[in-house]
This record gives sequence, C-alpha cells and structure tokens, in this order.
Amino acid sequence: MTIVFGVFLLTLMLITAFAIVRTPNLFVAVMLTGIFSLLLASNFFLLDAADVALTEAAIGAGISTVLFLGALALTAERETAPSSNRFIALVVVSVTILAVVYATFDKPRFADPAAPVHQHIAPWYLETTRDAIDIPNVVTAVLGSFRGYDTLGEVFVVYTAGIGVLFLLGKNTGRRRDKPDDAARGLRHYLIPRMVGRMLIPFILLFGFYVQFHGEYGPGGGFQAGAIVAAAIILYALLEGENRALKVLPRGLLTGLIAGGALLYGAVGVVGILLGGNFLDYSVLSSDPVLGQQLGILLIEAGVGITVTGVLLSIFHAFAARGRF
Amino acid sequence: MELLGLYYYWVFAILLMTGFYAVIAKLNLIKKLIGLSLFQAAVFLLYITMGKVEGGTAPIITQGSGEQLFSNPLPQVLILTAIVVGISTTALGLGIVVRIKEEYDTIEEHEIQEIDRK
Amino acid sequence: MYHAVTFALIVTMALALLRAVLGPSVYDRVLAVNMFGTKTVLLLAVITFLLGRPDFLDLALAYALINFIGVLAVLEFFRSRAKQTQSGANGNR
Amino acid sequence: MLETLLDVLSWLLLSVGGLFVFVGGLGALRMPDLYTRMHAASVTDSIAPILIIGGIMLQAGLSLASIKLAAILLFLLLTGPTASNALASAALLAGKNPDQARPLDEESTQ
Repeated sequence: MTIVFGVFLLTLMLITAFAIVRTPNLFVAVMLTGIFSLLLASNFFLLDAADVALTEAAIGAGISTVLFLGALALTAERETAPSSNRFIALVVVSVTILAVVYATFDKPRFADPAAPVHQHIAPWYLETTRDAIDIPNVVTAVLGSFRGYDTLGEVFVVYTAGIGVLFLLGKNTGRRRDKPDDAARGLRHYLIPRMVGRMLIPFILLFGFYVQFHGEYGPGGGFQAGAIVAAAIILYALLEGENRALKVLPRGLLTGLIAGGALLYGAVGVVGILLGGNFLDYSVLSSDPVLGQQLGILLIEAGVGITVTGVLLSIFHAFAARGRF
Repeated sequence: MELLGLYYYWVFAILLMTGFYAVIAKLNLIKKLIGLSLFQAAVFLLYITMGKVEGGTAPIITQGSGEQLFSNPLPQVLILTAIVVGISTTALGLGIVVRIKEEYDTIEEHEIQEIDRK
Repeated sequence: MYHAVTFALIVTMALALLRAVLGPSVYDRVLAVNMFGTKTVLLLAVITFLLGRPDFLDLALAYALINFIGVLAVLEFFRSRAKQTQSGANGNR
Repeated sequence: MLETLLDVLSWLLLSVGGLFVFVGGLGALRMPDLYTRMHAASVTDSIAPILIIGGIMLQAGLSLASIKLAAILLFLLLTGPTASNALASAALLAGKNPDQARPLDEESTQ
C-alpha cells in the first residue's frame, strides 16, 4: 500500500518539476522548489531513509529558500528571454528519457532483496555494526567510522564551498557602510511573527543539539544538526536584523567554526595515528575498542556539525551583507 | 506491482531530464541553477530507491527486534552527505551569479555573451 | 485507517499544489506552500505510525519547527523588494 | 473494553480530521480570492492537526511518541496561524483589498 502513496507523491513531484521549469517568474520557481523539497523528503521517508529525509528537511525547509530568495533579491525576479534552441533541447531530452526508460527494464525489480546492490558490502555493515561499534543507527556508523575518509572528504568539499562564497561575496565591497540602518533591522515591525519566532528559536536550537547527540540512536547526526542550528540563527537574523545576529556570532568566529570543525575531524584521525592505529581508526582512542569507536564517532560528528553550521551561516551572511535582504 | 516499481525509475529519468532541459535551454542563470538542483534531486531519488528492500525498515536497530530486515544503509550515507554538499555548491553558484549581475548588470546568458563580444 | 488519513492528506497536498501552480497572485502561492508544509508534517506523523516506527517522529518535529523560516524569508523578501523600488524611484539605486 | 473505546475514538478523530483536511484543501483551491482561500486553508492549519494528531496520540498511548506528538501539535498551532497572519498583513500592505470582488491577477511582489 505504501508503494501506491509513493507513486502519488512521485507524480506530484513530476508536476512540480514541470511547473518549476515552465514558469518565467523566478520567485514562483523558488516557492515551487520548496514544495518539491517537501515531496522529496516524504518520498525518502517512504523509502526507509529516515536520516536522508531529516537532512532534506533541515536543508530544504528553511535554508535553501532563504539562499535562493537572497540571490533573487540581489539579481532579478523574472526571466526576460524565452528558452533558446528549445527544439533541439527537447529532442535531446526526450531521446535520453527513452533510452533510460528502455534501460530500466533490465534493472532489478523495485525493492528486490536479491538485487546486486544488497549483496556486497551492505550486509557486512549491518552485521559488523552490532559487534564493532554497538550503536543502533547503522547509517551513522557507516558515515562516521566505516566510511570516515569519505565523510572527511565531503566535509572538506563543504568547507571549500564556504570559503569560495566568502571569496566571491567577501565583505570588502564598501556597500555595507552606506546601507541605511533601518534596512538592517529585519522584521522588527511585524510584531506577531517576531514574538512567535523568538519563542521558537530556543526550541530549534535545543532540537538541533538533540539531533546532534542523538544521532547514534535515531535519525540525525552532524550534517542535519549543523543545518538546524544554522536555521535557528538565520531565523534570529531574519527577525532581529542581520547585525544583531552578527553580534551573537561574529564573522571571525564563524570563520573559526568553519576551520575548527574540519580541523577537529582531521585531528581525531591524527590522534589515531599517534596512538598507534591507522588514520581515522577510532578503536585506539580508548582501552575498549568499542568505546573508542563510539567516542570517535561522537567527536567527528561534532566536527561535522560545527563546520556545517559555520559554512551555512557564513554563506547566509555573505548574501545578506550584499544587499538589503 | 511490477510496473509500479518501474515507475520509480521512470520518474527518475523524467526528473533528471527536466532538470537538464532547464540547464541547457533556459537562458536565465538562476533558472539554470534551479534546474541543476532538480537534476541533483533526481539522482538522490535513484540512489535511495535502489537502497530500498522489500519488507525492510530504516537501518536503525531497535532493541529486541531479533532478525529484522533492513534497507541498505550505504546509499543513504552517500546521499545524506550529498544533500549538504549540494546546497553548499548551489550557494557557490548563486554567489557567482550575484557577482555576474554586479559586473554585467544582467543574469541572462545571451546578454552576457553579447557584452563579452563587444 | 491510517491509510485513509494518508490518502486524504495526499489528495489535499495535490490540491494545494494545484493552487501553487495556478496562482494567480504570489500570495496565493505562498499560502499554498505554507499549507503544503503543514500537510507534510501531518503526513510524516501519520506515516511514522503507518510504518510502525514511532521513533522517527523527529522528522515531523523538524518540519514543524523549521517551516516557519521559509514564510519569514518570503516576508523579508517582499519588504526588501518594496524598499528597493522605493529607493529606485528616488534614483539612488 | 476501554481499549476498544479508545480505538473507536481515535479512528473517529482521524477520519473527521481527514475530512477537515480535505475540505480545507478543496476550499483553498475553489474559493474565489486570496482572503477567502486563506480562510479555507487555515482550517487545515488549526482544527485538522488537533484532530489528526489527537487521534494518533490516542493510538500511541503514554510514551515518548506522545510527547513528541504534543510538541509537534504545539508548534503547528503556534506557527500556522502566525504565518497566515503575516501573509495576510503582507498582502494587505501590498494593496490587496479584501473588499474587491475580483482577485488581482498581476504576478508581482509589489
């Protein structure tokens, strides 16, 4: 029965995607992207990917809308020209769709337990997690320990993207100073949203930390928690004005967070080497290998969370400082 | 049932190409970025679809559940990080678009090319 | 029974989506997106029980908390747009 | 006996909640202008979550899930009406007059 719901949601996703591409109004496209993200998260959840759905929720519900709207406020709100080479593009796209659809008939049946993907390493992960790491959430175990190198790489990609945005939209534009003070005050004259929003901020922060530290037992972890904490601060910036948010977490501190989180991750790996193990081998961190693994995962998740928070907030402030948004 | 399962893959194909169409046919740079994120979402969907196991549940081991069937955790790990990386790179793209707007005063591809030709 | 509620929620989501696609004004679309968000929270809450894993309610909780930010961002966007055109009219853009 | 009663009550809440959700969605689609649509949509923001989450809570019993559900309900009830209020005031400030019989068809954020 759930597959029928899945099919419904997928159809809605298709309609949304077509509407996004068709509309010439970019603001409308961004609004529809919000809907698309909600549908995507619901679909992930139906496909047993609770962690992924939580990530999509944390990113798609607040931050991506805020970033796109920030960019729209700085550029333009409408497409001015029709598509180019529409005919050729349509032909290319249709041919590719047909080719992929033809290929799907050779793919393993949907959700087939005997599919090749499920044969190789995944059963080993599921089995070994219980003995070697002893935490309930296998996704966190694979993310933090079994594929720790991979995650380190991803953290550095996020780090690099953050640094790139800071380079592109750094603060030395001179425009910030002529900005009238009034514009930096946020939504202060909307009394009711402001009061309710202020009430929500501590709960969002609390929830963020819960997701961070509960990530070994339920859906969650550093990536989600970083996004949620960043969302809380962005909410504060929207309500009270960007300058107040910068007083709480100044730019220097944010840059420190970006570097510090990634460094913490790397340092855990180096400590592993110094204690006689391999890079990112947490078993040597404690006399009990299982406890060492758990400690290592806790530390690197904290590093991930810190970096993600720093990067997302830096990006937000970089966009906010550019214009009146 | 068989066909419903295939539908997931078809939706993947169509979503992927919808995003791709926006990237190649639209002239507005922000629209291209939105198309790119649609493209990304389609790939995420494919990975998670392949990780699903019939009768399985999310790979979080609950106490006393005994022999339970779990969906594949590996694609979930890959996509989980990819989502956060995706938003960071999209933000980078948006940053470039904002800079282009400041330099060229337009975000339409053909107008930018015209200015470049001069 | 959960199935029936899920079905009702999905149908309502479809209606809201239609409203978001049809418009006609931007406010209608924002209204539709907001409504869609609430429906997603309910849908996720119902699906957790449909799948029999109540420990995944965190997901619905996350949406219940964070969806609000989107609406506020839109408000701020409207406000900044209004200001921009004002100052644009005065010629200092 | 008590359990059957709770079951029946929770199914009742769930089905009435589902009905309200559907009616609200239909109203949001069919009503003639923004403010009436908002009126219909707010049904799904207030009474429907109370009924649906109340129904699920009866099924969940006294557990952590119930507490989380209560928190979800609380936040939904806080943010939903606030968002409607903010949106309505933004629309009003932008010059959309509720008295007008015909909806404004222009597509701009002014």
